[in-house]
Amino acid sequence: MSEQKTQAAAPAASPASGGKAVVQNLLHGPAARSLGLVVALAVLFLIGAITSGDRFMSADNMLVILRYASIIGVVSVGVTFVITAGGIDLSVGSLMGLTSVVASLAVIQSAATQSTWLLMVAVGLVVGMLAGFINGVIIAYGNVVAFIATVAMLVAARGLAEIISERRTLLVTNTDFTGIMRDDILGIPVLVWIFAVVAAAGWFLLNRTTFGRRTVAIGGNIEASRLAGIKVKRHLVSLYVLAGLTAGIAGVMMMGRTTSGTSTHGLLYELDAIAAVVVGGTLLAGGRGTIMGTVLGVLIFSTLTNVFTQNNMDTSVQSLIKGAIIVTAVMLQQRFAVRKERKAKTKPVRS
Amino acid sequence: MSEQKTQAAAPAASPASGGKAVVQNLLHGPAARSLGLVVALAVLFLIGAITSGDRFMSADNMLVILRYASIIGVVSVGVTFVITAGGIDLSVGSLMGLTSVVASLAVIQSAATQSTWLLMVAVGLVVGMLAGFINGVIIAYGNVVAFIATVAMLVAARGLAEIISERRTLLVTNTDFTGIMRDDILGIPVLVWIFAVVAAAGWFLLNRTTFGRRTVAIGGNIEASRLAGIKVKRHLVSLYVLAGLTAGIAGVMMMGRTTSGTSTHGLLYELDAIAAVVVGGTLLAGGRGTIMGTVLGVLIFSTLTNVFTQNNMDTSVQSLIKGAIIVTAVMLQQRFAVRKERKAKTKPVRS
Amino acid sequence: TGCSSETGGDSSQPTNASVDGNAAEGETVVIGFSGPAADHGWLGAINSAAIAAGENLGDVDLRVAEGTNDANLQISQVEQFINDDVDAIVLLPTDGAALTAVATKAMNAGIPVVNVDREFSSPAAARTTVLGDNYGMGQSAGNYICERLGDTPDAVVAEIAGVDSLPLTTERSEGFADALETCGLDVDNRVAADFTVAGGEAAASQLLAAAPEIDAIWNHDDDQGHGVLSAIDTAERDEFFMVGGAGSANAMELIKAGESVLEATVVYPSTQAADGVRLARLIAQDKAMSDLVEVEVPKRIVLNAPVVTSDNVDQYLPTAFAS
Amino acid sequence: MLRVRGLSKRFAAVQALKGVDLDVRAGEVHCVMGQNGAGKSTLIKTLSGVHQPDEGEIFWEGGKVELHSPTAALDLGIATMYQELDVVDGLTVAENIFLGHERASRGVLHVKKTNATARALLQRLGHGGLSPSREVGSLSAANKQIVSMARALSRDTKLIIMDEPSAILDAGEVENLFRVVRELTAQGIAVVYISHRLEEIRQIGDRISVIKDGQSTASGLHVTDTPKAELIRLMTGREVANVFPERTPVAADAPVVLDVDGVELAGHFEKLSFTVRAGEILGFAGLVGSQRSEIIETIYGARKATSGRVSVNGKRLAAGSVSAAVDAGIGLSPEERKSQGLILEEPIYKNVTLSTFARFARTGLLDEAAERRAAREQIDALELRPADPDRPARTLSGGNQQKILLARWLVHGTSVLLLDEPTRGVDVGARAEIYALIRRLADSGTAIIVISSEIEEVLGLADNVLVVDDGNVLTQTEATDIDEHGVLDLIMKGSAA
Ligand SMILES: Nc1ncnc2c1ncn2[C@@H]1O[C@H](COP(=O)(O)OP(=O)(O)OP(=O)(O)O)[C@@H](O)[C@H]1O
Ligand SMILES: Nc1ncnc2c1ncn2[C@@H]1O[C@H](COP(=O)(O)OP(=O)(O)OP(=O)(O)O)[C@@H](O)[C@H]1O
Ligand SMILES: [Mg+2]
Ligand SMILES: [Mg+2]
Repeated sequence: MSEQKTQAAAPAASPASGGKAVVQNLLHGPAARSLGLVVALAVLFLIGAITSGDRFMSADNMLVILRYASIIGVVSVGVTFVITAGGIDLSVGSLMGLTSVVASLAVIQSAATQSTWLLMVAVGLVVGMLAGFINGVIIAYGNVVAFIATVAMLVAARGLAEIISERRTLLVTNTDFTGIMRDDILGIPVLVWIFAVVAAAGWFLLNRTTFGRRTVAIGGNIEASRLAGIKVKRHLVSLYVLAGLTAGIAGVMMMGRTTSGTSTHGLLYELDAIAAVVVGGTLLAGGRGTIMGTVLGVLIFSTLTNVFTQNNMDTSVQSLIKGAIIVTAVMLQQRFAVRKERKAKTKPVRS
Repeated sequence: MSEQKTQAAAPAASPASGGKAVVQNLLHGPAARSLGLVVALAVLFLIGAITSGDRFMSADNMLVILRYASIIGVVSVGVTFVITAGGIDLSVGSLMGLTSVVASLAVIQSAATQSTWLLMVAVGLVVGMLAGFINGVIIAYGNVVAFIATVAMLVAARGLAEIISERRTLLVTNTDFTGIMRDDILGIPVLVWIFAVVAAAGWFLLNRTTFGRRTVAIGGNIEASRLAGIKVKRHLVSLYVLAGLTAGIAGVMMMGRTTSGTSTHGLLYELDAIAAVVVGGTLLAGGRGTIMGTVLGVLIFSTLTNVFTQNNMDTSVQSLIKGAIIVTAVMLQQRFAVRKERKAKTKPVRS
Repeated sequence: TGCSSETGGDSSQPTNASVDGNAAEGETVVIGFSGPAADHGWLGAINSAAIAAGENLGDVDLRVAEGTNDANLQISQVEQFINDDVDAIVLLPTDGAALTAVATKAMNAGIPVVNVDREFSSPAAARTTVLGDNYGMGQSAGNYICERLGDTPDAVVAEIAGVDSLPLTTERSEGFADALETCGLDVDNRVAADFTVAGGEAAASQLLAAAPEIDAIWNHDDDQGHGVLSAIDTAERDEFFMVGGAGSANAMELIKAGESVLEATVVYPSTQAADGVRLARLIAQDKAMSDLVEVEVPKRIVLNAPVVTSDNVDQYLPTAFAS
Repeated sequence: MLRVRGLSKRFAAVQALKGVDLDVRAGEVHCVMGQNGAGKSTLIKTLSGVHQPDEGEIFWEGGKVELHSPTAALDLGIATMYQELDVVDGLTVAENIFLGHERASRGVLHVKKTNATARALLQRLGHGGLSPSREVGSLSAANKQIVSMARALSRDTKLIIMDEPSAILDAGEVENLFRVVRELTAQGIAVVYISHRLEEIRQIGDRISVIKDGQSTASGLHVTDTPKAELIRLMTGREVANVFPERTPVAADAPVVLDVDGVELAGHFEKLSFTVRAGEILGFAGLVGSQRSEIIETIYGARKATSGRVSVNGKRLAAGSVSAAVDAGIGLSPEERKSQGLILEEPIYKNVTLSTFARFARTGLLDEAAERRAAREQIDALELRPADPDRPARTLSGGNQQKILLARWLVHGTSVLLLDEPTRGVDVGARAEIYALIRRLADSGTAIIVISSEIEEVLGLADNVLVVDDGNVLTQTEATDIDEHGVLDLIMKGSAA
C-alpha cells in the first residue's frame, strides 16, 4: 500500500503511463520550478510588444536581446556550477577583462596573424582557467572562504590587466578573429551560438554526468560528500577552473563583440551573473542548481534592458523599476514553486 | 568522570586560577581569534614606519587613517550583525547615497536651519531604517534570499537617489551641521568618536544583550532558534533595520565629511564592508560574529591604503598587492585560529 | 575664454618669467596628485599625462594617490598630503562639491590647490582651476548637429551619455539639449553607458534596436565610442552620422579616414591634469605663466571644447590621447 | 492535562498522522511507541507548535488550544526535546539553555546569573562538571542532548516531551536521565517519553500509547499490564523475536582484512593496534566521549593520524584520505547521520549511490536508471520506508535514514565496514533486521567494527570486544567472556587509575 502511494508521486518511467508522465514531469520537474520565470519573461515580452509594437517584436530586436544576453549568459553558466556547489565567484567579471587584455596583446595578435586566430581564443581560455585554478587552490587547499578569495582575485586581476594593457584599450586587428566572432551562422550570430553551446554543455554536465552529481552533492552536504569518498578539494578546484574557463570564453566573446581588449571589460558582470543565477532558482546556499533557470534569468535581465531602451526610459527610473522587478520575479518564482508543492499535496494519494 | 573531562577543557572561571584564567582567556577567547589580524595590522604599521618613517607614524596621519576608517567602520558594524545572523546586505552603500541625498534636500536643510541641525541627522537615520525595514520584510516575510533582495534595493535606492537629487550634488549649507561633524573633541575628530561609539554599542549589543544572543543563534541554526521560541522573522527584520540604521549614520557622516549629498556616496561600500567583516573573522555562513574583528578588518584596509599612498605606489600595482594581502591576512588569521584549536586539543584532557 | 598652457613661443612683452625661466629647474617641489579611478580611457590618459608631466619636470616630485571614486577615500588622501606638507596639490575630484571642504582646509594650511576638471563648489577652495567645459562640450556637439541638420526639423537625434550619476554628464546633456533647441531639434532617444567600451557597445546596440531611423548621434566619450562603433557595425547601420566626445587618437584617425559614421568629435582635453601639475609647479615656485603679463598664474582657466572634423583633424591629432 | 483527539497531518504525498488520540495526566510518564516512520515525531511536533495539524483537536488543561508557533506551546508550559539535536553550535552551554528566554533585564544579559543558573540546572541533571561557558559545538552528541534537556527544564513547564532522548546515551547516562524524570514526575510534571528501547519503557513508563502507520492502535495502556510481546505486536503487527542473530565463529584461517598498527591521533588517543579478520565483528564498548568515534574516523582517513599505519588486505592506506580508504574497500556509517551522512534535499537513490554513482556511469555519463534499480534492491532488502527511491531523504524518519547509509555501503560492497551507532533511533523490528544484516555481511566475509552506546548490543552482536575509555583500550576479549557489569567495572577502574 505504501508503495503505491509513493509511486504515484514519483516521476513514473514506465511505458504504460508514458504520456501522463511527460505532463507530470513538466508540471513537477525542474521545468515547473522555472515556470514563474517563464511567466515573468512572457510578461516582459507582452509589455515590450504593447509599448513598442513591431519594433520590439522584430526578429532583429530579438537578436539584439540575445547577443546582449550571450556574454553574461556564458559567465552565468560557469557561476551556476560554483554556486550549486555552495561556493561563489566574484572574480569572473574581472577575469573577462584580464583575458581580453592578454589575448589582444600585440605579441599574441601578431603570432595569431602568422598562424591562426584560434591562438587568441586559446590564450584567452588558458588565462581564464589559470586564474580559476588559483582561485580554486586558495579556496580548497588554503581554506580561504570563496567570497574573500575571489574578491581578492577580482581586485588583483583588474590591477594586473591595467598593468599589462598600460591602461589603454587594445584594438583587435586580427580580422579573421573579429570576422568570425561577428559573423552569423544560419542567421544567428556566432556569439549566440556560443552561448547556446555553452548552455547546452552546461546543462548536460550538471544533469547527466558524474561531475554534475559531485557538484550538487558537495553543495548539498560537503561533509557527507567527503565521508562518502568524493575528492572534495580536487572537485572544488575544477569548479573554479570551470568558472574561469567560462569567464575566459566570455572575455574572448567580448573582444570579438567590441573588437578591443581592456581591463574594464566585464566590469560588475559578477553581480549580474549572480543575480541571474539566483533569480533563475539556483540556491545560493548550494545543493540545487538549474542551468535552464540561469538562462531564463539572463534573458529576463537583457529583455528588461531592451524594453527600457525601447521606451527611452530615464536611467534612474530604470534602476528603480529594475529593483522592483528583481524582487517580484523571485517572489513569482517562489509562489509557483510553493503552489506546485501544494498541488502535489492535494493530489489524491491513491491512484 | 565524564564531567571532569569537560571541565578541564572549559575556560576556567574559578577565582583560584584567576591570573592564569586571564591569560587563557586572552589566548583562547575571541581575542585569540583576532590575533592574526593584530599581527597583520602590526606588520602593516611596521612597513609604514620603515618606508615612510615619521610621516607615517605621526599622530596626524593616524587621525587620517581613523577618519577614513570611521565611515566604512560604522557600516561594517551593521553588516557584521546581518552576516552573523547568516544574512547579507549589499544595499548599505547605496543607502548611504540615498540617505545623504534626502537629508541634504533643500526643504530639509531649510527646516533644519529654522530648528536644529539634528533634524538632518534624524531624517538621515529614518531613511536608512525605513529602507532597511523594507529589506527585512522582503527577506523575512517575502522569503526572498537576502542577496537578491538587497541587490534589488541597491539598484533601486541608487535610482531613487538620482531622481531625488536630479543627478546633482547637493551642497550642505547648514553650517551648524557641517561645523559639528567636522569638529574635534579632545583632539579626536567627531567622525572617529561616532565610529567608536557605534563600535562599542555594537559590541555591547552583540555580546551582552538578548538581541545579540539571538542574532548569533539564528545564524548558527535558524531552525533550532525557531524551536526555542525566538520570533525569527521579526528578529530578521530588526537586523536589516539595524544595518539600514548604520548605513544612515554613515550617510550622515559622509555628508558631514564632504559637505555634500549625492547618489554616488557609498559606491561599492557594501563590498568593502563585507570584506572587512569577513577578514575580521565573522563567519559568512553565520553563527559567529566579532565586532572587534570587524574593527580590525576596517583598520587593516584603511591602513593599507594609507601606506600605499605614502609610498606613492602605482594604482594598478596597488590592486595587485591588495588582492594578495587580503588572501594572506585571511590565511594568517586561520593559521592562528587553527593553532589555538590544536593547542586546546593537545592539552591534557584530565587535570 | 579658452587658453591652453601648451601654447609656448617667444614673447616680446615685458614679463616676470620667460619661457626659459619657467623651464629652468627651480627648487624641487613636492606635488600631490589625486584623481578618480582610472577606470576608462580618458581618465587613464589624464593620469598618465599627469605622471608623465611630473617625470618630465626635473624639479617636481609627484606623489600619486590611488585613483578612487570614493569621496571619503579621496578626502583622506588630501588629508595625507596636508599632513605631509606638500608644496601643492593637484586635485581632480571624484565629485567637486564633496572635495571642497578638504581642499579649503588645504588652502587654509597654506598649500595651493589646483582644481582640475570637476569644479569645487567654493572659489576659495582652489588657487587655480583648470576646467574642461562640459556644458560647452555638449553645446559644441549640439551646434555641429544643428549645422548639419538644421533644415530638417523632424530629424531624429540620439544621445549616448556617459555615467549618468555624474554631474558632468548632466552638464554635457544640458549643453547639448540647449544647443539643439536653438535650431528646433531635440533628443529623441537617450541611453547612458559607463565610459567603457563594453558599456558603449551594450547601450548602443539597444539604442539602435529602439530607433530604426536615426539622423545623428552624439556619443559623450570616444573610449566607449569604440564599443558604440562596433555595435553600429554589427547592426549594419549607416544612415546617420555620429559626433564623438573627449577626442581620442583612435576617433581622430577614424575621422581622418572618413570611412565610418564618425564625422566629428568634441575635444575634452585629457591633458588637464598634466596642465594642473605644471601650473602647480609654477605656483609653488612663485612663477607666472610665461605668455601672460600677469605676475601670477590666473585663477581660472577654462579649456576650449573645439569640434574636430576631417578639416582640422591634423591639427589636433598630435595632442589626442591614446585610449 | 493534555488531551488529543483525531489528530491528522499530511506532508505532500505522505499522510503522517491519521486520527491519533492521546491523553496525558499530570505527573505520569506517558510513553509513545511505534515503528520508524509511524508518526511519533510528527505527533509531538504538532503538540509543540512546529506543525499545524490538518484535522483534530488539542485540549490543554480542559480548554481547546491552537498552537500556531513553538512560542505558543512554550507559553502554555509544553517544552520539547526534539529528536534532531536542536542546539546552536556557536553558542555556549548556558546560552543554549536559555535561548529564547534569556536571563536579562531590559535586553541586557546577566552573564553571571545565566551561568550560575545553568550550572545549577546541570548539577541537578547530574552533569555539574559540564561548564556552562563551553561552546556547544565542541560537545559530543550525548552532551548536546544534556544541554537540550537542561533547556527544557529551564522553562516553567508542566509537560516535557522527550523524543528519543536516550538514543545517544550510554547506560550510566540513561540511569541519570531516569533519575531526573522521576524527580520531575514527583513534582507533578508530566513527561511524554519516546523510545525504541522496550526495557526503558518498562523501567520508567507509567502508561503507553502506540502508533502504527499514523493511527493509534492503543491508548493509555498500563505498562505493568502489557507484556512485551503484546507491545511489539501492537507496533509492528507481527511477532518479532528481538534477539541477536546466532554467532558464526570466525574461521581459524580467516585472513586479517583490517590491520591497525600503532595509529595515534594527538590529543585524542595514543598508539592503538588491533586487527579485524574477514567475517569478524569487532565491537567497541565504552562510554560516551570515550573517543571511539575518533578512532574509527582516523582509520577511515576522515581525520589524519599523527602516526601509525592502517592496512586493508595487506595494502597500506594513505593517512588522512577518505577516498583512498573507500577505494580500498572501507565504508563508514557516521555517527551523526544528518550532518555527516545524508544530503537531505536529495532523493533516496542519490544518497544510496553517493559513493558509487561513478561506478554506474559510463565515461562520466550517469546511468540514473541503474542507480535507481540498485537503490530499489536495497530498499526492498532493508524494508526501507517509504519505498520510493525519489523521495528526498529529509522526509524520512530517523530509522529509515539510517538504513540509507547501510544501503550505501551494501551497494558499494566493502570488505571493511565501520558502523558508528548503527541502530541509533531504530525501532525494534528494524533493529533485529539490521542485526541480522550485519551478521549476514560478516558471514559473507566482511570485516566489521560496530560502535554502540548500548553495551548489551555490542556484547550481543560482536564476536570480539574492545573496551575503550578515553582513547585507551582497557581490554580486548571475546564478547562471550564479559558481561555488561564487567565492562562497566573495567571502565570505572580504568578511570580511577
Ligand atoms: N517534513 C516532512 N515532509 C514530508 N514527510 C514527512 C516530513 N516529516 C515526516 N514525514 C513523514 O511522516 C512520517 C512520520 O514521520 P515521523 O518522523 O513522525 O516518524 P517517527 O515515528 O518519529 O519515526 P522514528 O522512530 O524513525 O523517529 C514518515 O513517513 C515521514 O517520512
Ligand atoms: N574530553 C573532551 N574534550 C573535548 N571534546 C570532547 C571530549 N570528549 C568528547 N569530545 C568531543 O565529543 C565528540 C564525540 O566524542 P567521541 O567521539 O569521543 O565519543 P564516542 O566515544 O564516540 O561516543 P559516542 O558513542 O557517543 O559516539 C567529539 O567531536 C569530540 O571532539
Ligand atoms: Mg521520530
Ligand atoms: Mg562518537
